[in-house]
Amino acid sequence: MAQKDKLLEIKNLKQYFNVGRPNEVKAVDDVSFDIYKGEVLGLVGESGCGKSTTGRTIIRLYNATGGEVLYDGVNVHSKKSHKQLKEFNRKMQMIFQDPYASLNPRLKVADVIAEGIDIHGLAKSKKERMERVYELLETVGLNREHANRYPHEFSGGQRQRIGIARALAVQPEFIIADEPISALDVSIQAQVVNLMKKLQKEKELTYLFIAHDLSMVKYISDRIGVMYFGKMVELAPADELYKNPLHPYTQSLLSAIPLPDPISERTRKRKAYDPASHNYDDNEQIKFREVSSGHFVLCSEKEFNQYKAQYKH
Amino acid sequence: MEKILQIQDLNISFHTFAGEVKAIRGVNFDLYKGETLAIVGESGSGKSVTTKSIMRLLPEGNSEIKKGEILFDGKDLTKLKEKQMQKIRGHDISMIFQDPMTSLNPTMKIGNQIMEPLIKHQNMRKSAAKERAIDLLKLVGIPKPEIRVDQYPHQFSGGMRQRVVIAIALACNPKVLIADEPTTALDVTIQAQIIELMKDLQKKIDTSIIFITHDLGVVANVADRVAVMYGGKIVEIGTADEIFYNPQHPYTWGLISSMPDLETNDEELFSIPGTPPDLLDPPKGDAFAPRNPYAMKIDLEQEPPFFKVSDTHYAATWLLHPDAPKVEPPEAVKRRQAQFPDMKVGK
Amino acid sequence: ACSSNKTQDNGTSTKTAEKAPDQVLNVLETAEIPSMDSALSQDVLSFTILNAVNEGLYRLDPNQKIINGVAAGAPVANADKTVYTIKLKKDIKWSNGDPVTAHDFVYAWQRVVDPNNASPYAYYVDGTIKNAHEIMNKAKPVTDLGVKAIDDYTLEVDLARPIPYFATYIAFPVLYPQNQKYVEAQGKDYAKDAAHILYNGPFKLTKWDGPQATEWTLVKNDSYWNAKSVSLTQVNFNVSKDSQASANAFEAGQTDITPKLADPAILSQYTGSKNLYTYQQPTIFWLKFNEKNAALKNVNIRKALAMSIDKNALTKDVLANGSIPADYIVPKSFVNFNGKDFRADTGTYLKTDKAKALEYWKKGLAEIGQTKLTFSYVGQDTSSSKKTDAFIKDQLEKNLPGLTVNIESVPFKIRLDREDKQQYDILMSGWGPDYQDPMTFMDLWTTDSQQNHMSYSNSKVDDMIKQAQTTLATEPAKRWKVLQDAEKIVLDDDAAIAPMYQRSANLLINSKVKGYVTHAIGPDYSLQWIQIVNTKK
Amino acid sequence: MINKEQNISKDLFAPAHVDLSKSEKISKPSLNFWQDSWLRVRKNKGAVVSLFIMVILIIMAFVGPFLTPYAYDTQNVAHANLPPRIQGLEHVSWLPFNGELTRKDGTVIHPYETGNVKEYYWFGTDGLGRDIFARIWKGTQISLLIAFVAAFMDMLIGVSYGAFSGYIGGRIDNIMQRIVEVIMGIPNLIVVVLMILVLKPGITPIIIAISITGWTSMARVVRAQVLKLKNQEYVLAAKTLGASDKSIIFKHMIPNMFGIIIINTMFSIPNAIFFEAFLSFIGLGLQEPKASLGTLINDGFTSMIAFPYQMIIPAVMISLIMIVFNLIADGLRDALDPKMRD
Amino acid sequence: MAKYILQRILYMIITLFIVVSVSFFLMKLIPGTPFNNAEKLTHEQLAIMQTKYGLNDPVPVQYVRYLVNMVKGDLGVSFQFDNTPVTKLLALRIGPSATLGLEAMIFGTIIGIILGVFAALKQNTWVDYGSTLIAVIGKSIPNFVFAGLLQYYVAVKLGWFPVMFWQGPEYTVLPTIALSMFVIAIAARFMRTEMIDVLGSDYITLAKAKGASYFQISVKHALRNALIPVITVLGPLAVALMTGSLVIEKIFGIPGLGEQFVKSIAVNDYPVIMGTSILFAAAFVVIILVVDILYGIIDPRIRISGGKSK
Ligand SMILES: Nc1ncnc2c1ncn2[C@@H]1O[C@H](COP(=O)(O)OP(=O)(O)OP(=O)(O)O)[C@@H](O)[C@H]1O
Ligand SMILES: Nc1ncnc2c1ncn2[C@@H]1O[C@H](COP(=O)(O)OP(=O)(O)OP(=O)(O)O)[C@@H](O)[C@H]1O
Ligand SMILES: [Mg+2]
Ligand SMILES: [Mg+2]
Repeated sequence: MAQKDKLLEIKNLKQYFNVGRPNEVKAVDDVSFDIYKGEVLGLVGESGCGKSTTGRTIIRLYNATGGEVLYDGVNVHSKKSHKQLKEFNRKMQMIFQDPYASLNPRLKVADVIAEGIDIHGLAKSKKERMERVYELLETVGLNREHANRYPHEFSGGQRQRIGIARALAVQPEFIIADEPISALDVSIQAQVVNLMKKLQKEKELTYLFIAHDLSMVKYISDRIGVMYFGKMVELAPADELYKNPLHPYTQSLLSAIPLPDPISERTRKRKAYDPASHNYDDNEQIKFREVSSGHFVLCSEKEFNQYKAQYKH
Repeated sequence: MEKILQIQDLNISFHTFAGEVKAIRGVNFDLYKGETLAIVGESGSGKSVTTKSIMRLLPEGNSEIKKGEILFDGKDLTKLKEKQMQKIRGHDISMIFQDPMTSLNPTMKIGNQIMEPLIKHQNMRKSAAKERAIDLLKLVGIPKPEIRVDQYPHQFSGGMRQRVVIAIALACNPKVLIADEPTTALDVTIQAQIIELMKDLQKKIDTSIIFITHDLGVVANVADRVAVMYGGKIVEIGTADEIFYNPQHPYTWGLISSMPDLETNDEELFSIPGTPPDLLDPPKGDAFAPRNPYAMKIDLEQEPPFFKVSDTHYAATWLLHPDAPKVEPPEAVKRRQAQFPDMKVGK
Repeated sequence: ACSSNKTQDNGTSTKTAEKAPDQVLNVLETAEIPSMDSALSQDVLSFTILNAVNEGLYRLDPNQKIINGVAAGAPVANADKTVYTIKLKKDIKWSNGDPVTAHDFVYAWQRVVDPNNASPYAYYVDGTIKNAHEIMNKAKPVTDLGVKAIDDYTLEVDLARPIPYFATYIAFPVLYPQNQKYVEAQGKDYAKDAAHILYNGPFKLTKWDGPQATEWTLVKNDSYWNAKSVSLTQVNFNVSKDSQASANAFEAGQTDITPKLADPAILSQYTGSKNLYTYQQPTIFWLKFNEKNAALKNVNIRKALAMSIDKNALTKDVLANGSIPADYIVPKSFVNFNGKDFRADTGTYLKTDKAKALEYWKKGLAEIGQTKLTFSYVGQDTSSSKKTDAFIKDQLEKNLPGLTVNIESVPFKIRLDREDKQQYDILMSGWGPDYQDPMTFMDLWTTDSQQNHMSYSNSKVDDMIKQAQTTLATEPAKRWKVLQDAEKIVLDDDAAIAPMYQRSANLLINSKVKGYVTHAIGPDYSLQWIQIVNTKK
Repeated sequence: MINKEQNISKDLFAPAHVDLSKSEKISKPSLNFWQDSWLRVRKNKGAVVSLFIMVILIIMAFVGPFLTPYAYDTQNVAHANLPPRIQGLEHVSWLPFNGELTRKDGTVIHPYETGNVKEYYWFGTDGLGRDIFARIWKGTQISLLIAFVAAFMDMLIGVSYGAFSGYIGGRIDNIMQRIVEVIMGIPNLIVVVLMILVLKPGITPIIIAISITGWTSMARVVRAQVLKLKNQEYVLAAKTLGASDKSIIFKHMIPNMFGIIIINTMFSIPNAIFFEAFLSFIGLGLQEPKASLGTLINDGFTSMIAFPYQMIIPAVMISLIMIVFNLIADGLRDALDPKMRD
Repeated sequence: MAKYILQRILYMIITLFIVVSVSFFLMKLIPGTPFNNAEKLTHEQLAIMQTKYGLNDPVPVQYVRYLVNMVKGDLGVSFQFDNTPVTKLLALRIGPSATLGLEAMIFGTIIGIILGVFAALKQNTWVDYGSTLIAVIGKSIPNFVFAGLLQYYVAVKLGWFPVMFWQGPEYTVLPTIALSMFVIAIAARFMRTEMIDVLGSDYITLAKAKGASYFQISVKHALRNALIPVITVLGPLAVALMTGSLVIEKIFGIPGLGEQFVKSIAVNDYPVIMGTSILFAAAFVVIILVVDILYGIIDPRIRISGGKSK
């Protein structure tokens, strides 16, 4: 995997809210990772740990407090011309969590989907525009007739697919999917995940897939990053992470995933995570270190050695 | 085992501007003492309505129990006066809701909210109730309960709030506890703790729990028995093992196989196509038929009755009819059925 | 002097009524008393209350005759009637025991003209009392004012020009005496409330918290020289600014006397009631024509406008309050000479005559070469004036084809401002007398009059008024005639203004109240002759 | 629980071959937001009746003055203060249309007979003998005009101000909010009087004055909404697509605030009518012979006891309009409120 | 918290300052003189008087002078009430206005809240429609009509209360009722909407699930949470009420601020206009602060985070 091209490099990204006020939040605190072309990077972690903020900062919905995001080697957050900005908006897209809140209820589905086409002038005529819309609807498994309907007439899964169509409309290379399935019904989740996976293959897309449902993440992702309180604590290939969770938080997280299997559920033991258990000294360097190829853990030198020792190959 | 709650042929409708929503269309089940019954099913399938009707908490204006009875302690709850019902709520039957962020009154101290049912049902003095509230907080694992009782909900984290809600529900040692998606709003680690806590408490006071969730993982963890709902009906009911390892209804199959477990790899996930039925105008026959790849002609004509699979296991699908063709369940289900201890596949 | 400003009698015979034991009266007013400092006072209510609690040299009796106040007798004039000498009563006391002397008048009058005081009524003496004008313009010191105390009880008044109506002129409340020692001792606090005023009149203010007070009480002043003639022991005043509310208070017995009620709808409920008291006031309402407007410069147009309005309907149906049509400037029953009313031997001018009006209109239009005219009409924003204005607009437009009138109802102050700046075509305004002489109505129309405000100018009128003020001042008969002639020119020849109506006042007075007296000048009414009688029988 | 075995024809157990792609079909007719809302409004009987009455009122405001032979400004002082009398209804004693008046002392007078008046004035006449029926509708016309124009201005200024303030946020928002506070802090009577005095008295300054001072609450409401919508995912989505601020505000935010904007407008309409009535009360209203309901009530107020119909009729009319607008507003709120969806 | 309060007070002062300035210049644009007998004054006399009162100076000079005096606590003297200090005038007139406003506010709010709560609890029943009707009527009929009717029928015809004036508690009854109609209407409407909202929330369902009775639910749970929006609208309304209602004061002969303010505008009594505006604006900013503090008292979430609300 290492030989793959880096599409995105996130370096020491920081995103603080309410800076200088008593309610300052370090939503993302010095996070670094790369995303390779064509891969799916899963991002998990407990709610409020900064997953969405990471995604939104990458796509410039927030201005980063610190650090940089390089897309194809170009800093996303540096000042840009209007044109460059548009170009960037075209390459990177986002799918949102809430299928109900992410579609403007006053726009017809056709207009929702075509918004990007209009902004970027991707269709030369009205007819071409509608053709694109129909094509996209069919891509996400809906029919042409749906173009003239309003979002509230659709079920959650259908809406989420409309959201995907909207993102695809500008033919992006990279898509940030911020918990695209957590608001959906179990029976619908699979529809969307299948669709996303299919599209990724067909269109050679790169995903940043944010979720807290680890089984889904594992299913779709090539690599998985685990976040805890604004920091990335572990990053590894998907199977690797499940086989060899090193950071105690990752272990706790994995132990908490409920599985639809009464027998294993009866026997499983949960592991709690206590941040104090690290017992870091003041002078210890807590860094993201590579324990084995492609498997990074946030740890001190001491822990690093320990992790290396217990690493199962 | 002793039946504590019996629901018989429950039919509930809502009157909306668009017409009559037939939300519950003939639900039957029993709840035994000390057991945990999980209800799973599609969003909108009627899980909440069913349980709210037990508590008689359906919106007053537009809901109507058309038919059926809910027997609790020999009384039909649907016929009780509001005053009598108030005595049962929070005392004999209590309830936990999905969202801990909104279930607590933001302007009332935590302590007072816990004390309310104690004062109401057990005629406790204020001071005694407060002590009990502190005990309860301790019981649900909230540190420094003496300080916490006098705080407001916003000073609690989500997990702690849900614990408070549980403390409220358990305050009067209810005979039945209804938990309507009590962990959906929480993340997995906290969810695990809350479930652990509920199980512990159940052991202590031997309540019966109705546990509603979408998450089959959670069901696998908590349930003794499972009821699967679809389109305002129970389509399959059985012990947890029966439902997980020997599901019979195609909808249950869909549910189970659309959830990847950690082994599921590159193969495409099984998914249930289409959208849930419109309860304004429920389809003739089996409501699931339009989304059912195994649908037979009869599914479009006639509602399937319950077929007995085992003493504890029933499913409402024509596939169980002796005349029905044998069908291949999805791969994931077959894998599970292979594990099913008694190997009682199909009929 | 004036005859018909009458004493209220209500038609029932006073003989049979006997005095009630309780002589307390409740009165409503529409406003607070702005000032109780006589030298700085400026409005009718202040004058009314000042007249009740203080006394000047003379006052008007129930028959509107001049009677002695502080003065011991009538003023004695010199040959050319420019210097008057007045003897004062010797036993008049201020409420603090000090005697009222000629110095008190000198002091008070000097305060009126002192430019540092900027008394709002300083203009009253401007040009009449000697040197007043110079003093006001800071050309001479205050002490040069033409009023001297010859001794404690003799006052000498030096006039700039003869004033034929001198006695009534100096009966005006602004010229009441003030005790220098007391006023100066109080400084800024003088007249700030009931406790900071000296009284020498029939009543004393006992409760009055200052100009903003909406309640005040008068009690009989036992040390008044004529206290035995005063029968009321106490008068309670309250302020009510809404006329229907006032009528309600009267109905409920919360008051014995209401303020003036103008609204015909309210009055109509009392037609024939023995409680309704109607009397005519010497106040005239007229339309002013701004001759800066070329069309209005045309006399025929003005005449047409003036004559086209049905004044009878206006007074009878619209105002419906006893007002009468006015075809004149100097009001009826205002002044008389040798027992004859000013109006007795004058004509009526600009009488309503729609046919003639139309004739003038056509002629006028032809002269100015127009067929259509649009005028702005500035009226006031009270409900009764709005109604009047609407009626007049309707009449004008109905009777003079091609005319459009746009009404602008504005608050009083704005109306004055518009008038002052001559930002109007037609303007409705009214005028009440300052002193009891036709001149108070006639000197308005001279070219340099500050009240003209309509660019009206006729040298004949200027000359006649000048004569009446100067050379003829000592020849009353001729002066009288000149004024009557001037009126004819202003109206009949020039139609400079269009008189509309002479106003009547209406108020409700409980039938147990007898002896309510109203005045045309200065105070609105007198309380000192009121008696409360037993009505229950 | 279990059905007894039934005899069912075997061929019913053949696969049905349901077309799964058809399951995506939406059978309900497509309703857009407005149609959907209309359905809801229709459920609210009060609102529907009110809407109906409002339409009638609006029509009558224009047609009404022509239904009587008397123009609203024709004076006939000989016919002043006649009580209402309607052909046919004049003998129905319990209806107040018999041309009789009861005086304060209880005596009943018959002004039509005493004045020998043949005409029928349906709502009576005022102090200048003008037909109140015609004046009422003329007044309704002007009151509605004032209300609508004021509401429109209020909507225009309030919405743009609020949207701008909320969208820009930060310091500018803070300053703009302070400005709103200042405007609310200045007694609006000063502003109104000034407008009326500086401009020529009439409808225009009243409307301007109402517009100047009336929009603040709308601005606050809209701002709050914008703050809320700013973080809505569909707005963020538009941003990631590169949509301009203008299009975000006008395409995504304002349409989603229509409900609230309309409701607020519905509330500001009665406010404007009321304010105009208040101005009439202090003498700053319209210029004669024009009439609004406010001036009519105010004129009638002085005749409240002698000629009660002169106040009651316009008061009933203004109340009717208010009630109608309020009920419509209520209905709309229920119908348009996103919380009430589903 | 202290910093927050300080900041608020600073804002209040700035707001006040701007209001004062704007009002001053606006007021100066109104044509006419402030003198009572302007009708009869000659231009010379007018000049003398204007000089005395400094009205001949350029407006900016007058403005600065006014500000300087204002800071010293001197608001000038009234023209219409001959030389009465404006501060004294306001002090005297605020009494009845504030009393009446407060009474109407309290009475109206209580009645309105009761109506609103009942309407919400019995949604879509005759109780609801009845209370809505009362609210709508209260909002629809101009209060001078109410005042006039009350005065004539209750005071004159029935004689239950004095017709007018301000001489004791019984004199406040009718004006209070007339004035509170609007408050009742507003409070009832907002309360109803808010209550319906709150009653639909999860914590109310939970309270029901605890077995709480309707009364407990509405009083202990719903009322407090529904109060915030009600307070938001009633706050500014309170300012309007307590700074006087022209209509009610005029009809009931009450020596209050409202009537005086309108009059002072009509007669160009500059110092009184300014004084009243300052009072009004000050009351307004203070009420906004009070409302914010009330938010905190009612809702602990706001208390902790220190302000930022609405
Ligand atoms: N605009 C904002 N202003 C202030 N704080 C914010 C803002 N957005 C997010 N936060 C805070 O930043 C932290 C991280 O939020 P974020 O939404 O990124 O979490 P998340 O991992 O996506 O959680 P979830 O799983 O619940 O979506 C949270 O504590 C949140 O409260
Ligand atoms: N107050 C109501 N008015 C109208 N329809 C309602 C109402 N409450 C519920 N329904 C309808 O009843 C049906 C069942 O709803 P219910 O809330 O029981 O679903 P659920 O199974 O609990 O779903 P979820 O998993 O989303 O909570 C749905 O179709 C819903 O639209
Ligand atoms: Mg998130
Ligand atoms: Mg539910």
